[in-house]
Amino acid sequence: MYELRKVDKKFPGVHALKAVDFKVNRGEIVGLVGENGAGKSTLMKVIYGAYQPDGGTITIDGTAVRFQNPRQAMEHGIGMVFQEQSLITNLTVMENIFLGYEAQFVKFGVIDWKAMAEAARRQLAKVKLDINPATITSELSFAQRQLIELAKVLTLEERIDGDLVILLDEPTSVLAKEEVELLFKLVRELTNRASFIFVSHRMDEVLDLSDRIYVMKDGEVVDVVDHDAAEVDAIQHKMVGRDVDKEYYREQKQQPYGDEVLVSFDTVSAGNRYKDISFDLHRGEVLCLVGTEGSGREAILRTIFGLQTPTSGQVTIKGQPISSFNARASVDLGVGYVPRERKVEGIVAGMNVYENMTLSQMQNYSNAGVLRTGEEKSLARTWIERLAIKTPNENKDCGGLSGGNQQKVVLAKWRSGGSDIILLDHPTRGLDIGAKEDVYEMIRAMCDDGAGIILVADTLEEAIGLSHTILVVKDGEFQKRFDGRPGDKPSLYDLVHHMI
Amino acid sequence: MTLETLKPYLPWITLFVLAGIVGAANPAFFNPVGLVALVADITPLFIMALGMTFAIYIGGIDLSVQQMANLVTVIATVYLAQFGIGVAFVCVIVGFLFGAISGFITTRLYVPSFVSTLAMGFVALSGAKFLSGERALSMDATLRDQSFGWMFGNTAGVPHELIIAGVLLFIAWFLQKRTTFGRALKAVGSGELAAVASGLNVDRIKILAFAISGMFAAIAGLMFSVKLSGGDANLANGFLLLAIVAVLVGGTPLTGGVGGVVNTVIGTLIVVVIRAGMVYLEIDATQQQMVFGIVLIAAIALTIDRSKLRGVVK
Amino acid sequence: PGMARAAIADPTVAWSYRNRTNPYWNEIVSGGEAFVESLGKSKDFLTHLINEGSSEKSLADVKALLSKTNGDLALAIDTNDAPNARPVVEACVEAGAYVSTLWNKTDDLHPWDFGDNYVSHMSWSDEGPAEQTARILLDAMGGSGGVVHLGGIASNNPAIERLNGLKNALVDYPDVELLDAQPADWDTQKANQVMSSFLTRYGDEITGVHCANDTIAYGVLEALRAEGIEGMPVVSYDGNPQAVELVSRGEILATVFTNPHWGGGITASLAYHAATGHFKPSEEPNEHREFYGPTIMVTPEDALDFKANYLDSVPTYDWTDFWGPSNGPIQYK
Amino acid sequence: MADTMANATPAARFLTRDRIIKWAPLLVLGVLILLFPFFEWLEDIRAGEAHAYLIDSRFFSIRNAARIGIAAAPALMVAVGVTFIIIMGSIDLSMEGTVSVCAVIFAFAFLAWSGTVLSWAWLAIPAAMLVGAAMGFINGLVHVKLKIPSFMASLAMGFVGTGLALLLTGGDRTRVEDPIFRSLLTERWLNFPVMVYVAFAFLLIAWFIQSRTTLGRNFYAVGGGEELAHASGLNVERVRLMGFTLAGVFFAVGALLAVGRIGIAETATGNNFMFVSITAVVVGGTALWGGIGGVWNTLVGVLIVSVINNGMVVIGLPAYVQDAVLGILVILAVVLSTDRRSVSFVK
Ligand SMILES: Nc1ncnc2c1ncn2[C@@H]1O[C@H](COP(=O)(O)OP(=O)(O)OP(=O)(O)O)[C@@H](O)[C@H]1O
Ligand SMILES: Nc1ncnc2c1ncn2[C@@H]1O[C@H](COP(=O)(O)OP(=O)(O)OP(=O)(O)O)[C@@H](O)[C@H]1O
Ligand SMILES: [Mg+2]
Ligand SMILES: [Mg+2]
Repeated sequence: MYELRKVDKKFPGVHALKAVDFKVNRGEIVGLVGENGAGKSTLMKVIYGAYQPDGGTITIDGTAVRFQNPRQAMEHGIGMVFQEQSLITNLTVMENIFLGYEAQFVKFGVIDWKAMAEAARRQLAKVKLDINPATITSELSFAQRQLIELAKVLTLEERIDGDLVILLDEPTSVLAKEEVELLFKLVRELTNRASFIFVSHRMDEVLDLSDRIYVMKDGEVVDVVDHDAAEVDAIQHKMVGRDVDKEYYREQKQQPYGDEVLVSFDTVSAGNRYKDISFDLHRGEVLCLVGTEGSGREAILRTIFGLQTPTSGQVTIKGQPISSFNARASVDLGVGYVPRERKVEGIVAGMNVYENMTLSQMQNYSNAGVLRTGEEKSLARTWIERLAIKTPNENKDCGGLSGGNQQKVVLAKWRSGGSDIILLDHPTRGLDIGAKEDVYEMIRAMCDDGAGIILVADTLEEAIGLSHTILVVKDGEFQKRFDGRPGDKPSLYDLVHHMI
Repeated sequence: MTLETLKPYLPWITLFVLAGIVGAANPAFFNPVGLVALVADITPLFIMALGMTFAIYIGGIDLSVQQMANLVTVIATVYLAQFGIGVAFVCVIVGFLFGAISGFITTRLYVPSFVSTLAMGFVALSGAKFLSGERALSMDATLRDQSFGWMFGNTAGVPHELIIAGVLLFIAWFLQKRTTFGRALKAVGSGELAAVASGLNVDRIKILAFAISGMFAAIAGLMFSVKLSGGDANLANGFLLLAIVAVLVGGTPLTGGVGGVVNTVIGTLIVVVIRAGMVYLEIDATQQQMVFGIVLIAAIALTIDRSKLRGVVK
Repeated sequence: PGMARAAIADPTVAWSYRNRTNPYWNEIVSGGEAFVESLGKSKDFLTHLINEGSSEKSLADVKALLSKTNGDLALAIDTNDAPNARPVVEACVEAGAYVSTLWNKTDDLHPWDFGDNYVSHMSWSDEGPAEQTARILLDAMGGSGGVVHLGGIASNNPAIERLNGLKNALVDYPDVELLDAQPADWDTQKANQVMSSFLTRYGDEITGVHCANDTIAYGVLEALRAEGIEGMPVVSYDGNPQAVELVSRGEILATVFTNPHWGGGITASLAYHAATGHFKPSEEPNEHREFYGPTIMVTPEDALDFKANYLDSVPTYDWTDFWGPSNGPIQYK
Repeated sequence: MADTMANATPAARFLTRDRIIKWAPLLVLGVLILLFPFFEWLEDIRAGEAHAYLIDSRFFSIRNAARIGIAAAPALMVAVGVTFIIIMGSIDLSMEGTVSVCAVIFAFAFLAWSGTVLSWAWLAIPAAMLVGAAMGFINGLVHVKLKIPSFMASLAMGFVGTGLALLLTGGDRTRVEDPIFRSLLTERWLNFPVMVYVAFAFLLIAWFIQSRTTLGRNFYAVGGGEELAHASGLNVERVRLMGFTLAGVFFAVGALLAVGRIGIAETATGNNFMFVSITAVVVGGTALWGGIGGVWNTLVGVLIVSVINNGMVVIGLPAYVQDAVLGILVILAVVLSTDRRSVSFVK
């Protein structure tokens, strides 16, 4: 019913979609996979009317359409749940759900809040969320917000008579396991009313949910496979263009760690973020913090990086007791931080690749504050090659790189500066398997070089596979410590048991 | 040649188009001596705009510059006899400190620079009123010439004001383009959170940016005071909006991270041309302000590179 | 540059002033226009430079005009701020143009130090007239009570002089207390607010108000009206038509007319006639180059006569009678 | 940035941080209202006069409250107008021009149509509001259609407005003497002049728009996340245009009250409204980055600024320190009413 033919989209310097053919049938769940920068999000935005294609046709039930903006797409039954958080946090839940469509509740120019709340409750019931519709959105968890986004899109059900197409761009990346299951259950239930396009880097989820899977690479659709014929390896091969290592987490490369303690926490607490946390991080060790969202892991990372001052306890970095917490001092001690919000905290959009790479250690590329730009550039070229960063050259604006390549730039920033205490917050979030493999490879390489790594992993499997040591935290309190020698790793169940 | 490739040159094109219009209507405009004088005269405003560029480049704004300059005209006049040329040093330090305080209030107390600098401007104004005894003061002519006569001479036909402007421009440009500080400024302007997460001391950088803005405002005030040979608490009035306009028209948007001091050169020249155009084209007195506003809209519509205004236009 | 031309056949005539939003400056400009019309030219012949309260713009516009006219210029100017007068004069002298200044200049700047090109400076001694209005006020108060003063922009010379006038008068009225003096920046709305704050602070102690000019008085009157206070003695300065109207109704007890129409015309005329060689400034005595303008006290008794003579029908002046109505040489303290 | 936002569940305690921050501007106002009488008290004690605190205060009196009300009413209207714009995360600097144009056109029309409210001349009032709307609309068009940041667009439109007013008046001032119109100032109900009630009525209208209409809520949506709002199908351009238009209407009301207060319409009527109104909005706790605050905050902000201005004269502070005191108090007020936890950085 919904069909794209030979759709093309170009950005300055990037051919993001090349003659893409794409089709969604009634009640179908279509999976969409591809490497970072393959063009998935762009394709979704074209469908959703946020971008206008440069060429090709879009038809709904045989009639050609062309959307100037998202609202027109909505009027044709197309709704989108975004990759990024897309609720407006200063509004209430109900206002978010009906944003742009308040007219139905307006009587004599006045909004009937009761009616809106009532209607919002009905929508929330669809996603099995029992919260007050008048709650301010910023007070909710990310998972709740994701479900509200779905509830919001589902208002199309009432508004549109015909069929719906709902786009889900990486909706699961912030969800916990049960929440993902709930989401999938909902999606399946809704197929009597709507078709779905599902984008995710989690291959198991895509295989689980989709009836058909499109594989994209470099702006082209390289394969379409049916659910029954789908095989992880084959798909990954198509996506990446090569075989993916079976040893996903590089366990055989895991070496025992050394004796030297890099970071030591002695019963450290930070307000209501975390309490009485103690651990030692050694050279060559990957220490993984495991917990549910909001359990305090990120705050621990930010403490080591100097962005969060603890309220009690002693933090020691490389034998030096830390008394004043600031990022500069931590960086000088060799701490590097790869934050979760890559686009806003990881890279500086608007600055080019080499400027981003040297940002944390400009003193090494300057004399008395005057930069030696030539050196910066050659350093950048080395690392672009070493990490296979996809960029035309070192002068390209980092904001224009795809997620995976941005992440590589961030890692290069710390590695090139010789940082040996690396804090990784969800380093593989939103990355495709190809890019993930690169990150895992780099983690191992850094350990071999004698770095210590504290990891907040994207998935539990990742945590188990990569780490020497696992600390489980719950509500900011230490729960349990696991040693993860290769071949003798804790099971998923062990961890989850302590997490919740 | 596409619009894309033209974009970086739009401010220049706007400048030449405007100058062309004025010159076409009245060729006397292109008289080189007149042009040099015209540009030399704008030096204090230009220097102030140059400083303001730093505040805007990090995404802030400095509304205290005019009062800062007012204060400095008074300081310079009152203390010229006592310190001689050393008064310049006093002025610059005062400007730097005031700017730093604004920066401190902005970064550490979380008061938007729009408000903190406005408020610090009031403080400077009070200082100027107090110090001047609320009167217009004048400098002793011989003392002035002894200490600062060099500011307004002429070497090989080039007014010294222009040389001073050029030197300050070079310093500002060098700071912005070639130093770690300039790089840090850009990082703060384009993505403050990422700068923090890269271990930059963002607060210090921002405070410095405001301090530099204050310092340049002080230099502007000092030059103006010497030029007018006096000082009072209102002497530099009229500078503020023009300095902001000069920065923005040059193509440094309020969102920061884009543009820079060279853009401010163009912006200031555009402002000069528009203003001189009023005189050359004999715009009626009652219409001048309106014409200024309309031409300003046209100029800014031409110069700003909308693709670089990341995200939404607010 | 540097040498004065003997004569300029047909100089551009320009007036440079603060802005058009103030009735005082409108009067000044009307005089300038009347003068160019007396030359048989149209009003538009007069070039207007508006500085909007910015010395910087004032100077920049003058320079632009000098460059445009190549120095063939007769300029009448109020430089906005006293320190600005020197660079303006120096620029004109260097370009060979002729300039006459009004109101603002520093005490060390004199026309006779610049040969012919700095033609003249006219100012008003406001201290005396302001003292006179103050005496009228203090008498109306019965020689006792409390008076408040609302001033102009603090560093402005006339603002300072007008307050001094009040202080001089107070010496003879020991029973009157100067309760407070605050600047109201020549602004009606600001005056309104300052006055109502005064009413809070001093309440009934205020028995008279001394205003630095008419626009301030309007704000004061409205503040009094808001409180339903009637008959409070108020005096002002400038003699704007509306103020004269109020004087005739007794709402203001006195204002001082400085004849801005004549001042505006004669300043332009001096510069023009010097430029065309009609007279040679350097041959004139000093009191013809620095002099006070005329002042006329307007009180309820003579307000209607005054209005008929000066406002309803503007007298036709002989613009070559440069010094007739003037008021003697400028005195420096 | 999401991570730095507070996502703690609201505590059950009464004095939560959020509450304190929310009410901080009012607290500041309260402190100021008690502070100025303190100085009066000090002064009288020093002079050896008996002075019962508050009771004998001239500042803390109904009459002075009315004076502050008169001073605040026009500024409040202008500030309310710009509040909507600031909630959207934009800024409007065109108020001085718009106020002048509206005041002048009102006066011209009013006098041309016989000059008393008891005739067709009352139409000059809606006419002025229409003019305000038109000015705001054009301002919005320049901003939205030419994609010029609002700071710049409105600054330039402010020049155009002031210039237009000047062109219309040629620099002259027009008196509006009609006693019925002037009863805005002269007529008092319960000690307060009518203009205070008019301003309050318009404040209620603004509150109604802010909380009960789609447009008002959409301002918050645009301020909270313009791109997200757009992706949700909101016609952001339209909301912006309407916002600037609405602001224009409130500027016009401010102009009417300003004329009502001094009985004069002139090019200078709009002077000084820009910094006063924006300072007031910020002091009241509406964030310059948008999405937070509202018209009640603005009321408190305007009152804070007016109380400071009035109080400084009342306690007899020398003129030359008044600017500095205002500046410092403004900084203090903003410091107290900013939720530092909710912002990751400020520029
Ligand atoms: N607005 C834009 N301007 C310029 N280039 C863009 C823009 N949006 C996307 N691109 C480029 O288009 C290509 C496709 O990007 P897209 O976001 O569609 O990838 P994706 O498959 O969604 O990647 P990811 O898995 O990282 O989300 C990338 O090279 C990206 O850099
Ligand atoms: N800015 C803040 N102010 C106050 N409390 C906060 C703030 N940010 C987070 N918190 C609270 O602190 C605790 C720890 O949060 P944190 O974000 O560090 O968890 P996390 O384990 O890193 O979660 P994630 O799985 O998202 O990485 C949570 O209870 C959270 O609600
Ligand atoms: Mg994507
Ligand atoms: Mg977190």
